[in-house]
Amino acid sequence: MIFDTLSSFLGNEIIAGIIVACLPLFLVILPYAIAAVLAERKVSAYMQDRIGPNRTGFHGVLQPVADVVKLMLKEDIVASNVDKPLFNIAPLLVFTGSYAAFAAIPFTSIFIGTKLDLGLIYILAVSSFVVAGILMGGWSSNNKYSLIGAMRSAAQIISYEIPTFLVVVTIIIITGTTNLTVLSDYQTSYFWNWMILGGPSLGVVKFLLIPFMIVGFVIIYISTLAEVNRVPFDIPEAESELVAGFHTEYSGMKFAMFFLAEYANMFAVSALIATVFFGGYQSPFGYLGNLMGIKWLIPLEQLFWFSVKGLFFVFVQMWLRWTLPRLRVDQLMTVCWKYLIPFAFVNLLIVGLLVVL
Amino acid sequence: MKQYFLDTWSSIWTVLVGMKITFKHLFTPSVTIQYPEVKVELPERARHRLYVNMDDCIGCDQCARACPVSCITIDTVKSVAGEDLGKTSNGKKKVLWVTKFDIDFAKCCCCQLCVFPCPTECIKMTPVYEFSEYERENLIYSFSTLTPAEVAEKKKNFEKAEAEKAAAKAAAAAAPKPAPAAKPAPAVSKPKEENPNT
Amino acid sequence: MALKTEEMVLNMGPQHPSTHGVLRLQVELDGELVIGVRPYVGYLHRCFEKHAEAMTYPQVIPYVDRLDYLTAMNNELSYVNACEKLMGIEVPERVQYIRVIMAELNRIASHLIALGTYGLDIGAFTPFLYCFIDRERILSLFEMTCGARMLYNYIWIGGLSHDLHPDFVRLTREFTQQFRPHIVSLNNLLSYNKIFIERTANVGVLPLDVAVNYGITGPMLRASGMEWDLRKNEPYAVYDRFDFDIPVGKGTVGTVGDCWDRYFVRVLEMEQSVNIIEQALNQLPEGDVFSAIPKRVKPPEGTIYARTENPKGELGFFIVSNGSVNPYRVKVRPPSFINLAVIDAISKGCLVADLIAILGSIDIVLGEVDR
Amino acid sequence: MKTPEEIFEILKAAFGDAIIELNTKSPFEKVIIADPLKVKDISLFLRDNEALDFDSLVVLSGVDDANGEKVEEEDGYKSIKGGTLSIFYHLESIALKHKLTLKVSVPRENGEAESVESVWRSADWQEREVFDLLGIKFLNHPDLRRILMPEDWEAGHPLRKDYRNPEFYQGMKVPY
Repeated sequence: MIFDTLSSFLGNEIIAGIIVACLPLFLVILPYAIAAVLAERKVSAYMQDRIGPNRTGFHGVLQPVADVVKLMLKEDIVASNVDKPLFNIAPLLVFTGSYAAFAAIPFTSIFIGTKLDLGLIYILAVSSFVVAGILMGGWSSNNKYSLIGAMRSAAQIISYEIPTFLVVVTIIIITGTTNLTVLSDYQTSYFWNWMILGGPSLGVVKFLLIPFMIVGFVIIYISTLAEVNRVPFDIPEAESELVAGFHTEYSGMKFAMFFLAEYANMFAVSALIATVFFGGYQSPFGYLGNLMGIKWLIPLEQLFWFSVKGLFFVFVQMWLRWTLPRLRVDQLMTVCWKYLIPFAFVNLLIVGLLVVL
Repeated sequence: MKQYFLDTWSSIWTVLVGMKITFKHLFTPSVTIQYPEVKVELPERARHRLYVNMDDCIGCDQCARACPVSCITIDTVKSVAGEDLGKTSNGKKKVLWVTKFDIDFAKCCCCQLCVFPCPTECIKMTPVYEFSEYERENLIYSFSTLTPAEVAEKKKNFEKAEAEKAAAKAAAAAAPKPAPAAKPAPAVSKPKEENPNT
Repeated sequence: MALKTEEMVLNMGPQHPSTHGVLRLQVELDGELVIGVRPYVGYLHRCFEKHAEAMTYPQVIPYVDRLDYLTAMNNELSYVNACEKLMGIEVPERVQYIRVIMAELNRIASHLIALGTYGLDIGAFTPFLYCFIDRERILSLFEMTCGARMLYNYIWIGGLSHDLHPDFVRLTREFTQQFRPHIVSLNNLLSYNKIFIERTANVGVLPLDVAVNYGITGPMLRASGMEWDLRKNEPYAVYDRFDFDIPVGKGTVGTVGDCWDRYFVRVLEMEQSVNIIEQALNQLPEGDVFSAIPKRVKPPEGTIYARTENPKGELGFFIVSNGSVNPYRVKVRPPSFINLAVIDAISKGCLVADLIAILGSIDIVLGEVDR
Repeated sequence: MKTPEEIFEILKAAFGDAIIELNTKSPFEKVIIADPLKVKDISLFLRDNEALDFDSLVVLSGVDDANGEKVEEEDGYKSIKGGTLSIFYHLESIALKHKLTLKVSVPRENGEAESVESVWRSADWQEREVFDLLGIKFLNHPDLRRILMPEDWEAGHPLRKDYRNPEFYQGMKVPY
């Protein structure tokens, strides 16, 4: 929709395409990443009875800016004996993976990169692109810690794709669509219509679905947590064992790319969960714009609710990070293969049966 | 099988318990002290930088000997008869010119062992803890109140007195039974505070 | 045709987040499996024993502080205990009680660091800072008493450098009361956390016979199931007057002598220390703390080995006196040094992450390992 | 529970000349002096004899006796020639609650003692430490390297009373 407007305004599809492609970066990812970096530090600080950064600007609001400036001014160290092409391309690849996911995320009913019919599957597919970058970075660094970290990461991300996908399939069975906009619209604008509460269809099935939806939500939350390498599944970075894991040898902007990708990924998966289970951009209580008859207010409200839901899940990710210890690599696999996947399968079967009934 | 579900449940439950604890801490006031603006009030026994009150120091070298890291160096010159060095605050008469009293705070380990043997309680720990420097040499604090010129003068006086004493001794040894009144000391006495520089 | 593989040698440290200082572990890895560990120590060697030969007996005390800098009070108590036995000094009761209170407070402080950093090794950052909040309060109590927060030089041969501050008893009582709930909260946050248990239970099991053969002492030995505590077995100071238990590892969530047991024994010991402190505060007699300090420390000729229970294990001083004011030889039996030697034996066949867990559960301080 | 005298009698009966004397000079502990080249057998006996049962080596410490002849070198530095270095073994039986101090003396130059590492594993690092700081060689020790000092420290063994600092270590001036 934005693309159509812009291309007719500029008269050039390519320029319009580039501008539209950049929009999520400048409108969403950068401001969000800056806020998230600050939020992470503040959340951790308050959870640990500290204050956190508070020297740069009011309560440290300029801290991320200072961080970015510091990272940009930092010397870009490339250790000797690294595999240079791979070493340089790895952070880009990681960032591309998480950035591409934003193309299909419906921020509002009108602001979406592309209304892909396969949106749900596209996000999952493209965000595991990250693993190639991590593996490249870890391998090319010529560092044993990086190598171990990268190996762990590859195994982890690939394994946790499965439970994520099984839960997504559960949703697809109920809704019959993988288009995220359609999925959001399906859960109309009241919270009892959210998928976590059984979806909008009335009747006994809705109430029967609720516990299984909650189980599905827990499973997908845990497995996406693992996919974005957050505690308790941050074993690729595991700073107490592997120093910094796959990005041990990176510094300056290349490190910033990994960092940005991590935060972007966090939001991407949170947004996915919000869309799938919590009504996406839909308001939980109906729209003020509808009530007051101001049509242009609705997209803004939608953006607000979407951000609130997405950021809440990001906050929970941070909350978990500052609460939990880290799993061991074999336990990570145990959790995935022995707990999450069986539960997800059983869940899938029961939901399928319920839907058929 | 039962164990399997128990494990699953206990994992989720203990995670939630932990989350509750950290969530509570989100609202407890922070314990951080904003250092340069806010400073902790140190207790009166706090031991940080040493301070020497040179008016009371008698140059007995006891603190230097007590120091386990040898960070105190003291040089003294004996006063010659007739020089009045004054008294310490607890009434001890001073007999030594303390020409050098250096404490190297780069070495000092703040163990307080030098404070206790001091007979006049002139060396003590103070709660001053901000005295970092860019150069190590600047951490050597010189407490002696005498200027180099004065030190040289005192040394000269002492050597002169020694020489005269030795001469008198030699004279006494040479003369079989000399009169004991041949003390030359009063001859060198002169106004002490007459410093040409000031 | 079998693929040719070879082991990877990973140098962990001397600069590494989890080696608790400058320790180098040369780890032989097969994938993530640890085949062998070879610790290299000595990066922090400061010649304590050589220094001590050049010092007088009281001058050694500031150096003793710096052995295990987290438990300076206990180190002082141990050294002073040896010197007093050597000289045959009877110490006033009040001094003994104050020493016990200080040593136990410092034991809590040391265990708090051990537990906090253990959480850090496992990946939980927050408990570490909660532990530090309590530790800071203990350090403030010390600062109020003797003016220093870490290296106290407080316990002297025959006495103490200062009497207690008038507010000390009140503030310590306040602390002990508020500290008990914090232990419960720490347990809920970390000790009973399923992930933490999974990470530590059945990991690095140290059987009792191996422990004894390796000379392991302190919480590590107790975690392997032996009720061995010098405070009970060979009471020094006035430890025989207090009622406390020796916590031992029971294998509650795994095997006896695993990492979780070693961790949890320390938690239980903190509770016992709080008990001891409260009893000591109640019994604290009046008196002069300076009366028995000798003017000149010049012990008779002879050799003595005296030991006390440090938070890390048995800290002993073997002093050879030749009758002069300087000790002829001061040999330390550093608990961390001897406990660390066991790491190769108990970490074979575990994963890299377990190696960190095992190292953390040994609770070493490199200041003491290297001296 | 056995007194040092009883233990001395038992050992004397079992080993004869390898047990040299019971030294009671120190008022705080009685020391059994043994032969440094038989100390492993004695240790094994002490550990495995049911009446003794010394299952733990508490501490193993080396001491420079400095009882040799003091020789002044050209630059005025006094070094010690001859005499002995000693090793003290403080043993303890956890079950029987008795203690023992064993001492062996080895010559200062090329002193050798038997390693007790195979008897009590805790001796492993402690023997390395004694080797490092005093220069006593332990026979049959599996891994006798320097432990606290740098591996390439060439200036000798620092805990000897006549140790002198080297002027340079790896091209760096030592008292900086």
